[in-house]
Amino acid sequence: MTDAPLLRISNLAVEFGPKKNPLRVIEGVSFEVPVGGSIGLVGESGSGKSVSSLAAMRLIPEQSGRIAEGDIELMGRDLLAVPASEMPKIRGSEIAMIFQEPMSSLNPVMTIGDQIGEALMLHGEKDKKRRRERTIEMLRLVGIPNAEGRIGAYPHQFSGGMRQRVMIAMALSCNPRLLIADEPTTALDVTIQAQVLELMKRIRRELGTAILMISHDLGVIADICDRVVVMYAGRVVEDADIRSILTRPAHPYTRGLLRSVPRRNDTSDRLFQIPGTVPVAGTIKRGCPFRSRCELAEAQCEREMPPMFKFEGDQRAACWVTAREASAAEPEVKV
Amino acid sequence: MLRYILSRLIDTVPTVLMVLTMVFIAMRVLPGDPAIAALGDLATADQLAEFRERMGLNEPMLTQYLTFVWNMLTLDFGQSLMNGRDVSGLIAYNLPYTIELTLSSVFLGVIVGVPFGVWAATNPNKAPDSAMRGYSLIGYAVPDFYLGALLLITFSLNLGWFPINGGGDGFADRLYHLVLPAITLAFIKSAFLGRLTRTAVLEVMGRDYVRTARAKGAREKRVIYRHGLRNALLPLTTGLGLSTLSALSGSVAVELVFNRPGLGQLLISAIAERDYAVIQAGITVFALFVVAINLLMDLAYVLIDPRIRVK
Amino acid sequence: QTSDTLVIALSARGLRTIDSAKSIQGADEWAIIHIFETLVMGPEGRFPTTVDEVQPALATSWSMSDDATEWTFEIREGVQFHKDYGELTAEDVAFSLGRLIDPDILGVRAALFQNASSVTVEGPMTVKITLSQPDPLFIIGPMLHHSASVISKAAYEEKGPEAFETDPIGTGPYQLEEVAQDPSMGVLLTAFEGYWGDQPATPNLRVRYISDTTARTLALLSGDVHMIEGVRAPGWVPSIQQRAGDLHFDTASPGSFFTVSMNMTVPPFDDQRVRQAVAYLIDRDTIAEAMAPISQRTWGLNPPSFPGGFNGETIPEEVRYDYNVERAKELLTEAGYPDGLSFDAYTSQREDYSSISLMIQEMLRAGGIDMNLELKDHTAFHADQGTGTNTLFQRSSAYPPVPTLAITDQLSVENEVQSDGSGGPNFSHYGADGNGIDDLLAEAMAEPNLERRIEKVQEIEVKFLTDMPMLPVSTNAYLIVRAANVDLGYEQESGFAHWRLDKATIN
Amino acid sequence: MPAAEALPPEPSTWKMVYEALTARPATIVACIFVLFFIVVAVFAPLIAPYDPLQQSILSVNQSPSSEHLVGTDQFGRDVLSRLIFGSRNSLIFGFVSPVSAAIIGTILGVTAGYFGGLTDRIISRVIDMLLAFPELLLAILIAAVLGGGFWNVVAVLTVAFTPGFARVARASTLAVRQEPYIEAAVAVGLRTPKLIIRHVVPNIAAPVVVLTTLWISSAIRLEASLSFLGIGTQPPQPSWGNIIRDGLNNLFGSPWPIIGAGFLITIVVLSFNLIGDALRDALDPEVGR
Amino acid sequence: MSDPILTAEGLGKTFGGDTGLFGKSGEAVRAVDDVGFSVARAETLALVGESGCGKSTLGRLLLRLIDPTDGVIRFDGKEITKLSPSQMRDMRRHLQIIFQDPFGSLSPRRSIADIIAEPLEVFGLERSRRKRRDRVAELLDRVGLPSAYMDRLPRSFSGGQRQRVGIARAIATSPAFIVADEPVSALDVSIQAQIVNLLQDLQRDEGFSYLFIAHDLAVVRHIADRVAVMYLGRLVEIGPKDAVYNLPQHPYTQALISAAPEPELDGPNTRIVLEGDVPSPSNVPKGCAFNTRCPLAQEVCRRERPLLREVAPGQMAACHFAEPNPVKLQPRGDPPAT
Ligand SMILES: Nc1ncnc2c1ncn2[C@@H]1O[C@H](COP(=O)(O)OP(=O)(O)OP(=O)(O)O)[C@@H](O)[C@H]1O
Ligand SMILES: Nc1ncnc2c1ncn2[C@@H]1O[C@H](COP(=O)(O)OP(=O)(O)OP(=O)(O)O)[C@@H](O)[C@H]1O
Ligand SMILES: [Mg+2]
Ligand SMILES: [Mg+2]
Repeated sequence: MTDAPLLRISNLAVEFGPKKNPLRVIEGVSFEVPVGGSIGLVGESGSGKSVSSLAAMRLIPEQSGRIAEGDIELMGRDLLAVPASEMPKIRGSEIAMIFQEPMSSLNPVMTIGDQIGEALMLHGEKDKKRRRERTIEMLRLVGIPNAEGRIGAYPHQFSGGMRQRVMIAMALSCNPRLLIADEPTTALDVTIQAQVLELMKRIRRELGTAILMISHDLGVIADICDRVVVMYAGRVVEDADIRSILTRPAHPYTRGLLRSVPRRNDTSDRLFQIPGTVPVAGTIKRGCPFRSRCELAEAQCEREMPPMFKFEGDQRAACWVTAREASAAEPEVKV
Repeated sequence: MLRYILSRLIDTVPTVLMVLTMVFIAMRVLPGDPAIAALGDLATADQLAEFRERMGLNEPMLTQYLTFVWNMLTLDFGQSLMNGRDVSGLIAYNLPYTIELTLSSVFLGVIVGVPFGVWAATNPNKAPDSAMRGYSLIGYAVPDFYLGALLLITFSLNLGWFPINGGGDGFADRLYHLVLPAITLAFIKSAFLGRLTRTAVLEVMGRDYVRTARAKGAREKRVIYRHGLRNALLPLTTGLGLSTLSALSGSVAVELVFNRPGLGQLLISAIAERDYAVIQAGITVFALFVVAINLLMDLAYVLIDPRIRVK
Repeated sequence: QTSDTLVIALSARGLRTIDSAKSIQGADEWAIIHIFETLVMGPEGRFPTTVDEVQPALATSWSMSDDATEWTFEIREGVQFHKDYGELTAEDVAFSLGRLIDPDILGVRAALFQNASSVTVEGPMTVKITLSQPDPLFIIGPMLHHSASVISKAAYEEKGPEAFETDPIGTGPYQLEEVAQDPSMGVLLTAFEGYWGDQPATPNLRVRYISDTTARTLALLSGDVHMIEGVRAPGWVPSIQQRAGDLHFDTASPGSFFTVSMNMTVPPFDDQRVRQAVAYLIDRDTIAEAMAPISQRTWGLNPPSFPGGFNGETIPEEVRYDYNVERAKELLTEAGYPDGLSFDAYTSQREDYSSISLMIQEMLRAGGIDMNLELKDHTAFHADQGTGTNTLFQRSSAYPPVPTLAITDQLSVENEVQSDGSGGPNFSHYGADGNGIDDLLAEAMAEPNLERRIEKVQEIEVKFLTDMPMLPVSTNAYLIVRAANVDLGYEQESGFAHWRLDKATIN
Repeated sequence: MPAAEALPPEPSTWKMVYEALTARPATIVACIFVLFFIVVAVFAPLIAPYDPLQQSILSVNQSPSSEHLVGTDQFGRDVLSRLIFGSRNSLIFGFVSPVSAAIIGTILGVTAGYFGGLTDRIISRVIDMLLAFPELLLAILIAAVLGGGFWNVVAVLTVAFTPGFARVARASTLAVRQEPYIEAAVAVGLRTPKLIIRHVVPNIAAPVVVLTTLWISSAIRLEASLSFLGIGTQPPQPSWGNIIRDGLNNLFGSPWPIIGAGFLITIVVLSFNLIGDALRDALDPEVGR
Repeated sequence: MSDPILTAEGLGKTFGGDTGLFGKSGEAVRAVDDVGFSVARAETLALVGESGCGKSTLGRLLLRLIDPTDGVIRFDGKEITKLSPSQMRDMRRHLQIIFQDPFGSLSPRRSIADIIAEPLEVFGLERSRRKRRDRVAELLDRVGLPSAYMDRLPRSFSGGQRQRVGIARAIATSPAFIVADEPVSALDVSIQAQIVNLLQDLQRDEGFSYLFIAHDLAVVRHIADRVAVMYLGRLVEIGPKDAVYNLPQHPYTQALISAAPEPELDGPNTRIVLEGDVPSPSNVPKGCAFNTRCPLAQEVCRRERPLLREVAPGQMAACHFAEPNPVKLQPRGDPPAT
């Protein structure tokens, strides 16, 4: 198992709602994060990006949802077989996560120092002084000025960008192998976003932490990631290295997405637009979820969900039409 | 923070003044002549006049008002019109009974209600939650005086386990006399606090920072108590304040049912007898009590919520 | 409870005053009669029916002048006041009685002692009371009343009138030990060692005030107290008997006279026919039956057991007012109310008042009269009624067997109710138009011969019953429920709404 | 775009309410109870076997029998009939005070919340002060001034409830006022009164309605408390509170009035609470108590 | 710029800071400070800047949804800052706004027909109900929604569809000037283009002028004729789109433009990363507001507030060091990860 990926998600399905009449919000989701790699997860709002990543942490809210199908492996270890009481050991130390909302993701009644210290304590650092030192070190690392002076501060005394950096410091404090970042910059301004993105890149470079970056912004992904997984309505529709995605996207949705973003050298009068509206994840029971908005849609798209065809290189996409055109290979496993 | 506390303290000044003004107006509008109420229907006109003179009921309203406010603020409540006893003494005697009833019932309510609520919140839609729901629904529905009467009949009268009435003397005896009345109110308080805890904890448990705590690797117990309950404290403090206030007003009927001494008993008697001096003192003390509880709650927020503390 | 303290709980919210002359609430009198004594007393457990039955107390002997206007008392020697306030002298007696007739000092009991014009010290141990009109029954009337108690002049002057109200000094078998802060704990009395008579059988006596009926009842049943003031409401006695069969029920009959007065100055009661209709509609037999066993119906103001009181046989036909709805409706029609009428009234929350008023309300309804009734606290009720604001007034009041007393109190013009509250309990304003019984009353009062006086009284009764300013309804015996293990030491039959407990023992 | 059919059917408010009320068996039972009590209260004279005031001195304190299903009280009045008529007082009370308070409170709250400034400060100050007082204490105080009696107490509780509604209405208005659609309406040139009626009131209605339901049960309980304290409904008119009060005084005569009235209060309050909870879940998950 | 439809001069707005009844005073926030510009007919002026810099406040000021603390606004030559409330109400026919939040800006309990008809009703444009409905149908058609939807409540619509309703309401009275306050930033990427296109189509057909507020620089570049950049309540740069994008004068503009990630493979190399956070608008730094974060800041920047001045034709910047060939900030981004 030497070259096993750090995280492998295969054929994952998550349901919400009553067991009798569940809503499958993601289905057949498969992707891998290699050791030290950097994977981007893009897609429209509600396409299942967060749910997929929460599933990897086994943090799907128990009351309303559950993992219905699929496997999640962390370094070859079957995460779904780990008893629930063992998960806390893995969370934070093996996989850490930062969330979209820097404003609400920190506990408002605990000091910054305590919150980072807690993570350290939970993963074995019992010595108070060393915890403090490490906390300061982490805050320095993420570029909080006057770190010593600010460990006693409360989250509300920090700006959004600083809070997001605190979140990152907390997530990194136990040297996780994998950092899941769920839209870490969406709530931030452009100039602050730039700071955070730079920080993430540095961390990956210096600490070798693998990153699973979730965003709806292809620009952000392009900046950070080696590889991109594109989701649409609860399914993975394309999975390829960043270069392929940007230069020759295989799925019509990915293509549309790229074209509808105004570019620097774009001189056309009108933007390219994908017609129609985004379906709610899980409501499309049959066929390709993108077909109603797809220029290329055919009869087959109505009937059958396309499998992930293997395209040139390491590129995979779920489209009958483009696969045929590119004479892409049939997938090894049919979904 | 000091500034906040100070400004909150200053804030109570107009409130207290307004309360006193309301009490004063109410007292002067009260139908019935205090003099007759005090002296009985056999008093002569001269005696009545003499009485009014003595009580300052003949003074101009403004003078009466100023005297009133001053007296209330200096806790000089005058003499009972009924038996000439010092009202301050009456209050001083009765107040501890009401306080011990209120506080012990809130205390019982907290130690039963809060864990129950947490238990329900951490098992939503399961048996503990249903039990909480049933408990709180009944707790909300049973009138305190009715529950008190049932307990009294069952445990004091029929089983003879608890005293029938009075407030008791000495620590142990007072505690003994307190059991049933406190349980009566505590049942209702615990239902309220339990439900509130459940809602607050459930709400907090859905917050992003709780997810963060889990993502950090905190175990469920830690998540619930360190992150969940700690943040639910703010709504809980409000609830605690409300339930202290409602225990205070519930104490009126309960004091009556259990025939305990107390502010409620004193006030209701005074209202019935139109003992002006006692009514205005009783209401003022009740009102100050209410203002004080509200103030305490606000100050508690400061301790609990750093967002207020630092500002 | 230990057996050295006898506890009695009465229906009141708390102590008002223990000054014998200032008492305005019956419950306080239980303490008063044990702390203080009067010059003479009735036979044990009942009112005296004749002057001969009157017993010596602080006076050892007395005499009446022939014209019944002068009463001379010889005071007992060697009687000690409580708490070292010295020996009783004629001075103390004269002072005590003197303040009753001096409006400058007191004046509260003016009505009862109106007739007394002076009190004089005739010798170190002799006191003389002079009356303005002859009263052969003076010693079984005012002199038996607790307000005629003797207090220590020295103590009163030393403490001042106000302090004396909660720190009284008398000569009785018990002295005041403490007034508890908690009104429901009332007052504690302890045996007075220097008492001239027999020492009390039980060393301590506590008089508690528990106004809530349930609480009081429960206190008795749980053994917290030995005696409670009973509830004068329908069904109460049988129901409590069911709960505890071995309780004793001590009553003082006839007890309180329950009357309803109608304000003759305002419609609809300004019409005699309406008032008579009300009288016909009130079924007094049913009320008495409902209130059994403590209630007796009355025909006139004086109950049958009083000298001159009418009974079912002796009451003249025209003023019998037997229950008769038809007759009432006729009268109402004649008065111009063929479809009935309605009026507002209020009553006291106290059970005897509210029960009887509710029954009356129900009975009037049968005749088409709607009485909208509001219930008030007992004290407030008295205060309000004392200003004449009710329409159908009720009064429940005990009188000694002196036939003119109740009449003077409730029907004479001088006791006409006043809007400032300074008047008396003549709520109907009877006689204010000059057409009352005042002349007849004056004649009766001037009549030294007892039998002729009684004839006059009966004449008065017939006259007012015809005019119907007020309907005597019933007498309701004062009721004390006593635990099985408490022995009173004598039989209680009649008297005021309080009796001595110094012979009572707890077994 | 053939999307017209693609839209899910519009869920109407009534339908949501209906679904909320029929979601749980307990709520259905509660609705049935409430309907039952409303029917009983409305048709009390037809349903009650006896006149509730009719005394029968010769048959007092009877135990339940075929003639008197819940027995008689110390005046021989039929307890069942008194309970039936008592439901009238409880329900009239339960509805009148909260509904009047809701109307007055909403007007005050919306005014304060929408206009802000000095108006808001004055109204809020008074609201805060009244709010500081538990309803029962306030009611006792005002009842002491006005004297007791049914309508006085209705007025008292209306005053006592109003600040609660005003606060909720004010808070909701403040929230709604921040909503862009209000600004949109201003931008469109709508005049203020119309704007408030069209855009503010409908959007604060849900919490107010939910609060009203919840207050109904409180009102019923408070009426009972006040009548128990002797300040509410005056005898001989029956109310569940004074039936218990009289019943306690006559405890050894017959326990049935206490048992009956206490049971009914509990059931009715419970039912209204269940309905209020269900409505809250359906209409306005935000409002808490 | 010969015929501006709307001009603002010295516009300023201060929130709070007033003394209360009990002597409490809030913190004063200078949300907009001394802003002046004009918008020509059928022109789109885009306004960019960081969150909280006062973009929305400025937009609202222009429509007098809030009253300015100081400054003058002229619409079509008329000084609208002087109008009485009722005159202003009439004026609103010509001045409309589209909001960022497609969920919040539609009254949740009114059908979309009612929502769109409201301005028609207020200005008495279509008196009869029938006619109004016809006009609503027309407008819905115009914004690309089937008129069959018109009796539905907003909640049945997706964000993009709601935004179309908002646009229909704004154009119902055929206004001359529309403030579009971040109209696409709440929408999904694949929907944004639809709305941007719709706005452009409408402008072409009806000749509206837009003040287009946005933080997405890519969208701005696509839609704007001219761009204005705001920082802490002040305009720091304004000029023709191409000039501003290609040769930004103000260091802040430079940083902003370089920092916006684009889905390009070479993107990150040129990024300028600024230090620190945006200061609070209640505590604006002295001198040049940007001096705390500016890599070029000198003593003068901390002392003196730079005024907006023309640096290149039609392009103005508020920087002491702005010149036709501005000092270029050096990218300080890290090399791309491998
Ligand atoms: N707790 C939940 N209960 C029910 N449905 C849920 C829950 N969490 C997520 N969903 C549904 O799952 C689907 C996917 O949601 P998810 O949060 O993963 O989307 P996303 O791609 O992260 O979107 P965004 O970009 O808005 O964050 C959505 O339709 C959402 O409504
Ligand atoms: N009504 C108000 N009262 C007090 N301060 C306000 C008010 N409205 C806005 N502000 C303040 O004015 C400043 C500018 O706000 P504005 O909403 O105009 O910013 P913005 O540039 O539109 O931001 P965003 O990009 O987040 O929409 C902010 O600091 C804000 O807090
Ligand atoms: Mg997400
Ligand atoms: Mg904005």
